[in-house]
Amino acid sequence: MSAGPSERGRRRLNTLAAVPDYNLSYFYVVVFFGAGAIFVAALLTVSGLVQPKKRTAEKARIYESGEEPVGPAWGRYPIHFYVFALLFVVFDVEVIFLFPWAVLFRDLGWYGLVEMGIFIFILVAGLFYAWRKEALKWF
Amino acid sequence: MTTLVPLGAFIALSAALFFIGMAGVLVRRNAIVILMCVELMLNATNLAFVAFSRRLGLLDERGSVFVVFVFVVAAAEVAVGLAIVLAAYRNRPTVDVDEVTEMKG
Amino acid sequence: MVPGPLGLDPFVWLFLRLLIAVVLALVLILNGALVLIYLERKIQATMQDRIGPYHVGPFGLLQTFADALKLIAKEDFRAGQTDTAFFIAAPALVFSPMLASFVVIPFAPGIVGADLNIGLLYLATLGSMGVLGIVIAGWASNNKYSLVGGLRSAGQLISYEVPGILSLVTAVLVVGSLSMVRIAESQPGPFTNIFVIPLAFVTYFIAALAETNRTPFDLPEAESELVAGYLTEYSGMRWGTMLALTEYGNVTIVCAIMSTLWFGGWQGPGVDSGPVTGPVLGLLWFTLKTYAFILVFMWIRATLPRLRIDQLMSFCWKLLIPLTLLNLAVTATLLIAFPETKVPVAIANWILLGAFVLGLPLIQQRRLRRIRARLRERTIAAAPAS
Amino acid sequence: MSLDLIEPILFGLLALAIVGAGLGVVLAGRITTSALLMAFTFLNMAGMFVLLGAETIAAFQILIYVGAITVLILYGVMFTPQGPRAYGLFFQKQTTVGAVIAALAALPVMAVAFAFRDAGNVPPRGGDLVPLASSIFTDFAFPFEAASVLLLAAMIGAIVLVKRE
Repeated sequence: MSAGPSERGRRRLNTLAAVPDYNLSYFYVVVFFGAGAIFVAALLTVSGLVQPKKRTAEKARIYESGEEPVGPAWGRYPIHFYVFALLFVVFDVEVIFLFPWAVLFRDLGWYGLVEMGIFIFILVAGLFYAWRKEALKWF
Repeated sequence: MTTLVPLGAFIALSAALFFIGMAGVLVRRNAIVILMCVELMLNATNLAFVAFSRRLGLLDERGSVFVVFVFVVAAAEVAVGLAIVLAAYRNRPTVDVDEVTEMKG
Repeated sequence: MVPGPLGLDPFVWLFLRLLIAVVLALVLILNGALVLIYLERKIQATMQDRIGPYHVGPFGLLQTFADALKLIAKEDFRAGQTDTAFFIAAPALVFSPMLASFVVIPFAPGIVGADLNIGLLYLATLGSMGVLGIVIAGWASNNKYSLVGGLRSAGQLISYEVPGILSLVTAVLVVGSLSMVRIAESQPGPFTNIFVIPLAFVTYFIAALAETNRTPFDLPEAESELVAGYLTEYSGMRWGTMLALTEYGNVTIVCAIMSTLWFGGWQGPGVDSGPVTGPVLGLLWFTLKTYAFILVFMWIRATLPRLRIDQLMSFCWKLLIPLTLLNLAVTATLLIAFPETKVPVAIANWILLGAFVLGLPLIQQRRLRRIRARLRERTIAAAPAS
Repeated sequence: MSLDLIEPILFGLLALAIVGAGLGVVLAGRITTSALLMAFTFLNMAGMFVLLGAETIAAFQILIYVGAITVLILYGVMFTPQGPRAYGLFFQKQTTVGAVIAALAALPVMAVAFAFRDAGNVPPRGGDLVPLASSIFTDFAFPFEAASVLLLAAMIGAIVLVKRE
């Protein structure tokens, strides 16, 4: 990643001036995040100024297709949903190793390939175990 | 050239967050909040690792490598910790660590 | 610091450029939503032999504009038993990551918000943040439909994130960089990545359909079974932000990623022609490629029925993830074995793609036969009792 | 006018957000508020990593902590609903003792923390992906493989716990 942009790319950088600096790049990211929140807030405020406000008891009730809601929704739910979240976390952790490896794998060569192969094989064994235990079933 | 934040400030912030997390673990009785506080403590150590790795100039990127392994441990810890909480909750619908006493001898 | 054009002071140019970038991104999203919703309705109508919107403006062109005005003027009430902080935070939580994704998209040569070193990783990261907003929206509503919708949605989004990211990693293997600008620059000729790794493209396409809640993966908001899933309690402009703006924004982003990674982004004839015509042509190619994918998304919506939740999950975990992992392993091995040429990778990938496309009906047939056999056994076992 | 002070200002804002949200996690009465504030702390911590020049670590932080662990914890919150309870019941009997111990331990550490000085040669910002990768896959190859075994153990353990009838 240390090599500079190509000759063609460098010429373009001079024409329209991409952000050159590390700090400034992330400053952009932060500003975009803030702008998103501010935009949503502004849109809702404008909407709030022009909309009618007639609150009735009916409107304040939870909508469940016309039925009377029975109790809060925050009840007990079957926990096999949890297995998928769990598997996802494990594969997400795999991803944080995959990205650095993918950038450098030409230099690491067969050595890196075997390392990553073993790593993925062990995780796939876990996936296979979950499959055998019927944990991948969504009822 | 921009002014740099001194290393000490990062370490102090890391320590502050670590002790906030520790206080949470000692003070709260909801098992899930305790797990959250453990995550805060792990995150505080991550900040210290990255700060030392970037600013001390002794360890090049190795401090950051350690952080990656801390991520692995944190993910595994939360996965198993929550599974234990859920399994205990199934026996008795509570997440209060004072009330879960079945493991006592 | 780089001096700005027309001899502007660098410091002023810095903030001016940032302001322009933010405003452009917002205009793009708003405009995109207006145009895309109109296109979607017209295309659906054409495919279903209807006329679609035609009252407001010529060819009904102003219909979505009128709809937007209506949404703004509509009361967005909040039911009494909702979780206040979560309910208000959710729209911003899904909108902000989507907006921030536009920072790294290279629209044309030299036109990019900020060329981050880790551009693609950054996009994957922001994609994973969107889940949080949806789970929180589902939870905050205190509505059974919303909660089930939120849970399902979280299950679907996090599951399909895995094959999506694995396909992206496969593309990174071929390109060797995470910077979006570098990825676009690395595919100058007519032989773009689509010819090298078509299977990764297909798997990413499927995952992208699921990530953006598009048919056939639109279970989280399945109108006919879950009312509107996690959106049930949202009304007025809150609903408009969460669904219309964010969904079409996300569709635009995944289509932009696809055209950059596999079709060379702004690359096309004439992008080298000059300092002004080059970027303009680049922007044109990029827009054409991106909109082509969006049209395919709409075509799919008009064609395919919705999947069931268990089919959705088992398709992801039992087929898509093993397949992407296999593709990743094969691609990496061949790239190391033949570092000079990409031809073996391309051959292997086309073979795998053929196997996937031809094998899918076979697997489906076997599954159906097994299920039917099981059902027959059950009816035979139950017959004597009746 | 220039951008000289932007780093200290950003550090101050992020530090304030981290400490505030961290305290919020500990003190909030509603568990959902705690979870949201925890995600907020993680997000700000990612900003802190960016400030230190470790952009890859920051991205991983959001990917793992905000995208995965927070979702997992929200699942945990959803599956263990609690009846309405008094705020005080959320705290243990030894609350004061715990708080005092934490505060006493914190004071000397905080005092020592400021003694650390920079080594002078600050590495360039960003671009830490390649050095990170070369460290993991050469010097730390064994811990890397051990990590996969740890993940496998976690996966199997959690599935057994959850699937138990």
